[in-house]
Amino acid sequence: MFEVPGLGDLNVAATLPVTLLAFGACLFLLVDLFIPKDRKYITAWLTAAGIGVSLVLSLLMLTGVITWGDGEEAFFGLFIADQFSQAVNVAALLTALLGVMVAYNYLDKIDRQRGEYYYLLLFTTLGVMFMGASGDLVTLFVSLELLSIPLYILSGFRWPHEESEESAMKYFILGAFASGFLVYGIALIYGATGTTSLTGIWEATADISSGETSTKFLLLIGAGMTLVGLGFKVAAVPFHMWTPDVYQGAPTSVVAYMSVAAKVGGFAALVRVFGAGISNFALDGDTTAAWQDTIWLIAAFTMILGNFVAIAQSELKRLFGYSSIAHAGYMLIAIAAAGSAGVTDEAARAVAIYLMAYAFTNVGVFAVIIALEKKDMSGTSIDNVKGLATSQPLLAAAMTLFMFSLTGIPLTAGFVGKWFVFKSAMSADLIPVAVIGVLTSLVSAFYYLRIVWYMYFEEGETETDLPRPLAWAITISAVGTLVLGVVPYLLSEMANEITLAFGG
Amino acid sequence: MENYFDLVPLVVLIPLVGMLTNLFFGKRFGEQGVAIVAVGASAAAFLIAVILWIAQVNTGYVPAVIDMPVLGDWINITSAGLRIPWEFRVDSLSVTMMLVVSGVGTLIHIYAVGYMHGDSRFPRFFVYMNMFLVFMLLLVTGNNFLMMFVGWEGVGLCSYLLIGFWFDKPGGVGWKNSDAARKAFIVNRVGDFGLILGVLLTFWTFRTLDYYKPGEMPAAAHHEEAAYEETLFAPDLPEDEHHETATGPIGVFNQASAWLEEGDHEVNFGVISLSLEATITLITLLFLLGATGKSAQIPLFVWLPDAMAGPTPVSAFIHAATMVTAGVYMMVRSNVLYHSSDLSSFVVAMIGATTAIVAGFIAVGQWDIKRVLAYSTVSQLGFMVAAVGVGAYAAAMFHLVTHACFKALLFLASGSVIHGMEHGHHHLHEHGHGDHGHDDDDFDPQDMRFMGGLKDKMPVTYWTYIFGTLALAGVFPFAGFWSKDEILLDSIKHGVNDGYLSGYLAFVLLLIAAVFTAFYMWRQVSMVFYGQPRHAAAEHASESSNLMTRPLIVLAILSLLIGLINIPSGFPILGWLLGKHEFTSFLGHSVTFAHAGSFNFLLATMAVILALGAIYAARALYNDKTLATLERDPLELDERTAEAFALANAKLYWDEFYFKYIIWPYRNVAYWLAEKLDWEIWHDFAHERLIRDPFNRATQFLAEPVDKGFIDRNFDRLGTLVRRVSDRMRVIQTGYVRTYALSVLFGALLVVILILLPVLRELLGL
Amino acid sequence: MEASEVSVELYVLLSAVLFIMGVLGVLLRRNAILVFMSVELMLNAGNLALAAFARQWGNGDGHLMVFFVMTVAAAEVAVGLALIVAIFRTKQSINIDDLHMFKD
Amino acid sequence: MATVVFMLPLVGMVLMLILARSDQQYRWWTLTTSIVTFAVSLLLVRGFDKTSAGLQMVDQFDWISGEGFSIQYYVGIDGISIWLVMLTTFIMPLAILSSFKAIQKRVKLYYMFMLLMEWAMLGVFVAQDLFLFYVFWEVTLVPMYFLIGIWGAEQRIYAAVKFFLYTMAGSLLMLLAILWLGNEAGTFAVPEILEQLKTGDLVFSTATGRWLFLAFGIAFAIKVPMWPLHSWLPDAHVQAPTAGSVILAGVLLKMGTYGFVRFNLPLFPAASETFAPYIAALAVIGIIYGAWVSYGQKDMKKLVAYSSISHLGFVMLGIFALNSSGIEGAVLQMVNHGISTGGLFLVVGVLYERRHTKLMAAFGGIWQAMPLYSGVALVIVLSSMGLPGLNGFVGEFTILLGAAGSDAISWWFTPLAALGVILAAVYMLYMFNTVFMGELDKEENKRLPDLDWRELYALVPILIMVLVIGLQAGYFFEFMDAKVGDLVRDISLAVAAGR
Repeated sequence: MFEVPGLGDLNVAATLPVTLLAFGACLFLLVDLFIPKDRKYITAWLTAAGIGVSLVLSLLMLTGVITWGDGEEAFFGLFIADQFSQAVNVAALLTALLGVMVAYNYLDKIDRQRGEYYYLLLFTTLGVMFMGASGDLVTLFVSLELLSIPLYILSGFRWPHEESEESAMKYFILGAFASGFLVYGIALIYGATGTTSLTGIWEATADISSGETSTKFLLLIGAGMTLVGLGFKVAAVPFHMWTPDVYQGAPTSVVAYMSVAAKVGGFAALVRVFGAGISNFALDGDTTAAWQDTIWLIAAFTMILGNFVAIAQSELKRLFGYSSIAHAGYMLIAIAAAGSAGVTDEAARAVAIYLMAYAFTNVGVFAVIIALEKKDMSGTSIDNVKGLATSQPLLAAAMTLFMFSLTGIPLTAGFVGKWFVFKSAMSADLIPVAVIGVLTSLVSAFYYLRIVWYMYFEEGETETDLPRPLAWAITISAVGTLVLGVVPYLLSEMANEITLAFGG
Repeated sequence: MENYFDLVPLVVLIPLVGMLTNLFFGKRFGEQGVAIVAVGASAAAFLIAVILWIAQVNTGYVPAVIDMPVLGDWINITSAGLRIPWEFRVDSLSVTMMLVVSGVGTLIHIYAVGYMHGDSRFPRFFVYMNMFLVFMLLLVTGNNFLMMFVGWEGVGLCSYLLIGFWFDKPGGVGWKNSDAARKAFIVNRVGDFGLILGVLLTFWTFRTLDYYKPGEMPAAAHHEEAAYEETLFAPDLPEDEHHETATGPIGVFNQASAWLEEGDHEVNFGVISLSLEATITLITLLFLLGATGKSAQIPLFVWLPDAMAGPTPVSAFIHAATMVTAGVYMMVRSNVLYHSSDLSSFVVAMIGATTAIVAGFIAVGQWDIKRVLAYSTVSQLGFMVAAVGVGAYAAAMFHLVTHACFKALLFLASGSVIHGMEHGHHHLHEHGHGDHGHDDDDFDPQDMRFMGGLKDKMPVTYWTYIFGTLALAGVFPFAGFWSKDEILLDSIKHGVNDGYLSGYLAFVLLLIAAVFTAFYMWRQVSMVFYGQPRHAAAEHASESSNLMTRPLIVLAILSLLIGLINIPSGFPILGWLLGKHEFTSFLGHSVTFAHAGSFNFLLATMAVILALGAIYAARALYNDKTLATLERDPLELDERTAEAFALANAKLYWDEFYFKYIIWPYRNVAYWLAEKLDWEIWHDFAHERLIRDPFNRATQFLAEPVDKGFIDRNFDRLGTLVRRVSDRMRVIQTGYVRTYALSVLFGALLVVILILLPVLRELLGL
Repeated sequence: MEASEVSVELYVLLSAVLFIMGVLGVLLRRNAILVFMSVELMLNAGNLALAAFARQWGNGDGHLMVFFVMTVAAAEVAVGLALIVAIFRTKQSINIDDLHMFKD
Repeated sequence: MATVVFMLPLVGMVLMLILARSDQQYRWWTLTTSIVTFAVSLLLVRGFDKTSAGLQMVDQFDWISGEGFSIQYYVGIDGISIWLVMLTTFIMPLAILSSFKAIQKRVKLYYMFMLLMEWAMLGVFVAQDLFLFYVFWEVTLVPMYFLIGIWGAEQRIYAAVKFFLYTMAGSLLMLLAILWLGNEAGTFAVPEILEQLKTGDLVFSTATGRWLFLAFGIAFAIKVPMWPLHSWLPDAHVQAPTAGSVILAGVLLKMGTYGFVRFNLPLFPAASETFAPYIAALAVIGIIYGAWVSYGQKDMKKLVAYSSISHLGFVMLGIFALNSSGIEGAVLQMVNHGISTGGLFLVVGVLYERRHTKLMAAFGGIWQAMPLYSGVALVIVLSSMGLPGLNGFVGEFTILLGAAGSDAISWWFTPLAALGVILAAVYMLYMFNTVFMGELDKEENKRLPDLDWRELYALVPILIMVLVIGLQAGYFFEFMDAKVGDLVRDISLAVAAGR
């Protein structure tokens, strides 16, 4: 009656990039105990190596060079090893790798060189990867927490520094609060569909579409509350308030990492839940999902608020906090687009591409900020970039590239991302929100260009601290931003393969 | 003989080479070298013109169309059917113009060598002069309207450059010269505006701009138009050849003739369609606007008097003999079109005649020796234009030719006078004869009130001047007599024989204008050459050099004799001796409606008597008066004429009118547009106040009240409210984390409501 | 399956009430520990709903979720308490209203 | 082949960054690169088949494609783009040469941007895929932003930002239209979309066509700039360094007008027909307004900037005459304006380098002090005024001819536009008279040195082209005729079919 499943049944092979890293993380946790305090670079190297191996595996699997495992489901459907999840893996691992690189010297600078940093970072990465692969609301929830809890700790990593602690506390309380909504939302969805499996939900929603009104209520309220939980993670308006505060207070290396990682995880989950799970839940006679309007409205407000408010900022970390809110808005367009029949895959692809582009660009931006930051956490005001082009031409060039990428100027990764997002919006006939999207891109040019102009057109003295790993991280980010922008088919070839196991 | 026609490009290219040579090497050549090149180029062009003329005569006046070597088509848009080649036309009309331009041009070039001697920009002057030849000859030899337009604006450019030649004269004169140059160009552009529109209309009407296609013959005039027996000069071609060409590609004029003969032809261009007659009227009126610009007719004549700021050879060459006649040439060229439009012809006649009389009137009131001549030129051009208006195309061309000779003569002679005066003035300075009590700064070598008694000082100039004056006044047997008489006769015939009102009107106006002409010319002669010198400079004036006087003599002879090329048929003896209507019949091979005038003894006598009477009156008024320097005119002193004189002296306030109602408003509006509307309002206000500031405010609004304030303040209040509801009435400081949480809650509520809306809508059946 | 004595709707209603109480607790309490407890209340409201629905559907998915939520909640509390301790050390206060350094 | 030409500047830039070491080397590298590019682009002209209306020297491969869409690397030239490519390669060496002395700070960066600029502009003109086109369209903003922002005059930052935002504002809407179109067609390659439109595989409603037309049109209209969207232009022109103004006026503005011909007309013929009168009206207003405002200026550069508005009004009028005479005239006039106005900016730059002022009142009688320079300036001024025999006239004449015979727009546009020809003389001669003629009465002007060899080398090619186009426009029209003839026929067929 109760059989112990074999490894083959579990289809572990398909999950190897994730599971290997999970084992690795646990191993490093143990190993770190035996590494003396002044040699934490060993942990850093180990972490990087682990991430690297996993990254290579993910890339190979994404591009189809190796096809391990049997089918796209593992662990009886709890884990989905489709191309989308591989894409999420790549984005997450890239971010983690760059995160480690920007962190090492920064931790020295702030005097917090601890092994925990690295494996906590690994755990959140695992959380992101599991989120992208979750085939069940249970795994989704657990991996969300796996993503969140280490991030709370990392935000407070600079203790006993007040700002760092405060940001950790805020993040934690609000995060837990949002989790409460998520759990309740999951409960309601379960109540409506009778299953926590996303495949099951996907199959069940078709019946609900023509079923009782109360069930529809249940499902939609559940979807709404799930949206709150995930929206909080990706910093969508109106759940964004924590973002600038946390970005400003947390150690910059953490921000560099989490500004991307949390988004990767959050959007992966959104794609799984909305793009796949309840994507075909349309009311009778509608061709679009019942939740589509809500999400595109949120997207619109997110873009508008994020971009406009960023203009008023003069603190770089806050500014990019708002900027990251704005970018969440762009990606939400794609999520909304997923609610139109037949666009799901395209939308998932757009999200994946946007995330990769965003990973390179945004980590790069924060890496530059790290280079500018002084030991006392000052030096991150916008005035500090004045004259950077003369004192550090290459750094300024990289920053310029990132700025253009975030603005969405062609030949940068950011443009490719926006292109695909807007394209999915066009496919879904979401023209108004696409118009808002491009107009707010214009608004965003205001503050991104201001940074360029401060660097190039103004005079000023800037001290920078650019250790080698950080320089490499910036280089990789810049090259990545440029390469993805110039030869987007690298992305798109992969992206063509990106499909969801089900949904649409 | 036909092979000689291939030389026609040279008539343009040789001056071009001359111009380029002097442009690049002029500085190295020195005055003599430059003079040789420039005069040589002009003379060579004249030589070629003569060869072409002879070739025309010997080939039976067959028109030829010659391609420009080297260059391909100028404009060629096959899909629009537009093809504008660089093609030259050799026919009697263009040859006539070539002869006049290069012939008079050569003489003036020679004269100018003397006149410009010692000028610091001697080479540049001759570059411009040769350049003018290039464009003027291009104007008259082109086989399509657009090539004519190249020359048309090109001569305008040269005119601009030459009027402003002394742009650097000190004491404000330089600025004045520059302004005069600019005025000329811009006023001409107004005319060109009409011309170019006319060209556009021509193209869309006839789908070509070529006058005639290669091998095509000008159509013969209609028989009913042949009011006089001697009118018709059909080309000497067999009938069948004529037909053959008519079926091939066909130029503007023959197309027009053919369609007019057909009748009821509609022209469609763009979104409108018009009858052919209306279109032609429109075209010809637009061409007329062009002609009023270039040929200085009302209302655009204002630039010509100012153009006298240029060196005198320029005034003689460009602003009297050649360029200003371009308008007449163009209208004669388009005689087929003008002939078919009664309305246009009427307007042309009236404009010409009015200009003739108005300019004649103004000339009476001028002090400046060159200005008098300038208004005289305007007046004489009015004669030519009026001639076109009454259908006397041959007469117009005839007057053009004779006028070129005697007006060039008069200008050159006046230049000689000015030269003499300046010489005298110099002499005065060098020898310290400054004891005449006149402030030397007031001295103006062109003001006739400083002159007087030059007859003995400058005998050659005096005699040639007299020749010119008599020719201009139309005294038998000088050239002007023949041509002016023909115009007058044709006008009255136009009225009497053909019953056109314009004929009568033009006749009367022109006759009065002729009286004015004789009067102001003798007034000038009196003031300049008779009586006593009114200024020391005049006392010390001396005859000009041979380089200047020889051309005067040649031109004086021409002024006497050139009229003999076109002896009217009714004239006794001479016609029998020299042949009748030689010129008209020559012209008739290319000008379809050229018809010869006859001779009316009564009219001729009347005209001569009137002219002599006017001369007598002027003599009585001015000759014996020994006027002091700057003294007022006798006409001004006489109460009966004072007002009229003042009006003439002020040029009828024409310039003031333009300044007040066109130029100043335009300029002020420009400043207003530039500074107020475009900059302060549109650039600054609209973009800063209406776009940027609200944008910034929106940013601030979203950043402060909405993002921070909405949470911090309103949610605080809301939080307080909630707390009150939950019976905790303490006023407590709220924490930000909790307000953030509140925003999450409200967001959640919002999301839930939003997401439920579709279901609610379904439920409520909306 | 036999009809339940207490209908599922009532359980869900109860859970909703608990959830709202939890939310209000987070909003109104200043003490960090009480805030945590309110969050736990929210999570447990979710658990209650899950259990109730599991009963309605008669499958184990809901129960499974409940277990995971409980576990995760424990982990969260652990981290949260650690943070509170850290903050208490620096600020000598666990009033979350004292956390407002970022205001520009 | 087209790829070779447009990639050369980029290759040159990379080599320069690697190999060049000193400021002098940067200058010569850049100049050499641009001259080589020009030389190679001459091969395009030589190898061009005038009888063909299609694309030539095409390079094409799939770039990004997926289910339901394909983005191609698709470059090629046809009768319209060839002259704009040539204009670009022709103007760039002159602009580079003119900055040898003027640019003394951050030299490497400057020349890097110059080559980047050339590359991007060439990319715009050879791209046949909407995606590719958009990429280069936006990329041109970047170097120009820096050129104005770093090397500009006092108000450079304001001008740079305004330039960037203004032009980006328009192009973003175009991006959406491009996406929409590409999504519907399943491809972004323009020739393929056109084929689909012709065969009826791709159909959109009249209203949609108009919206798309506007989305493209506004982007282009801002770039042109059409009245009343011109407000960024005086700022950018006046603040930019000489070479920047030359490129801006010479090539960048043409991207707008080129866009209309390349995309709006063939893709949305019915909408083009509908909007033609309105656009023509704006164009005519622009002609007169620009000329009028020019006359009210005190600053030479501003005067020339406003004259661009007037001149480009002619181009727009020609395009929306929707007949071959108008369109061919417009294309040629794009080239003409590039040459003449580019030349005018060079001319102004010469004086600015010597006196550091652009106010006309500061000069007078310059002809006496600098005869050679003034002679050159005169020819360029005349060409800008449209003196027959020089290049400007041919364009204006054919445009007016097209407008007069157009079925799409009303007849009275023609005389109003022709009025612009008079007004051009008014403001141009005003400038020429005030600066070059009159008395040389200011002490500081008396010793101005005449043109040196470098400046002469930058100006003489312009004079040559002014004359060559002016006298032999037929040669240039021949290249376009097949293409434009086809285009006009397609438009009328499409309009008749109600597309």
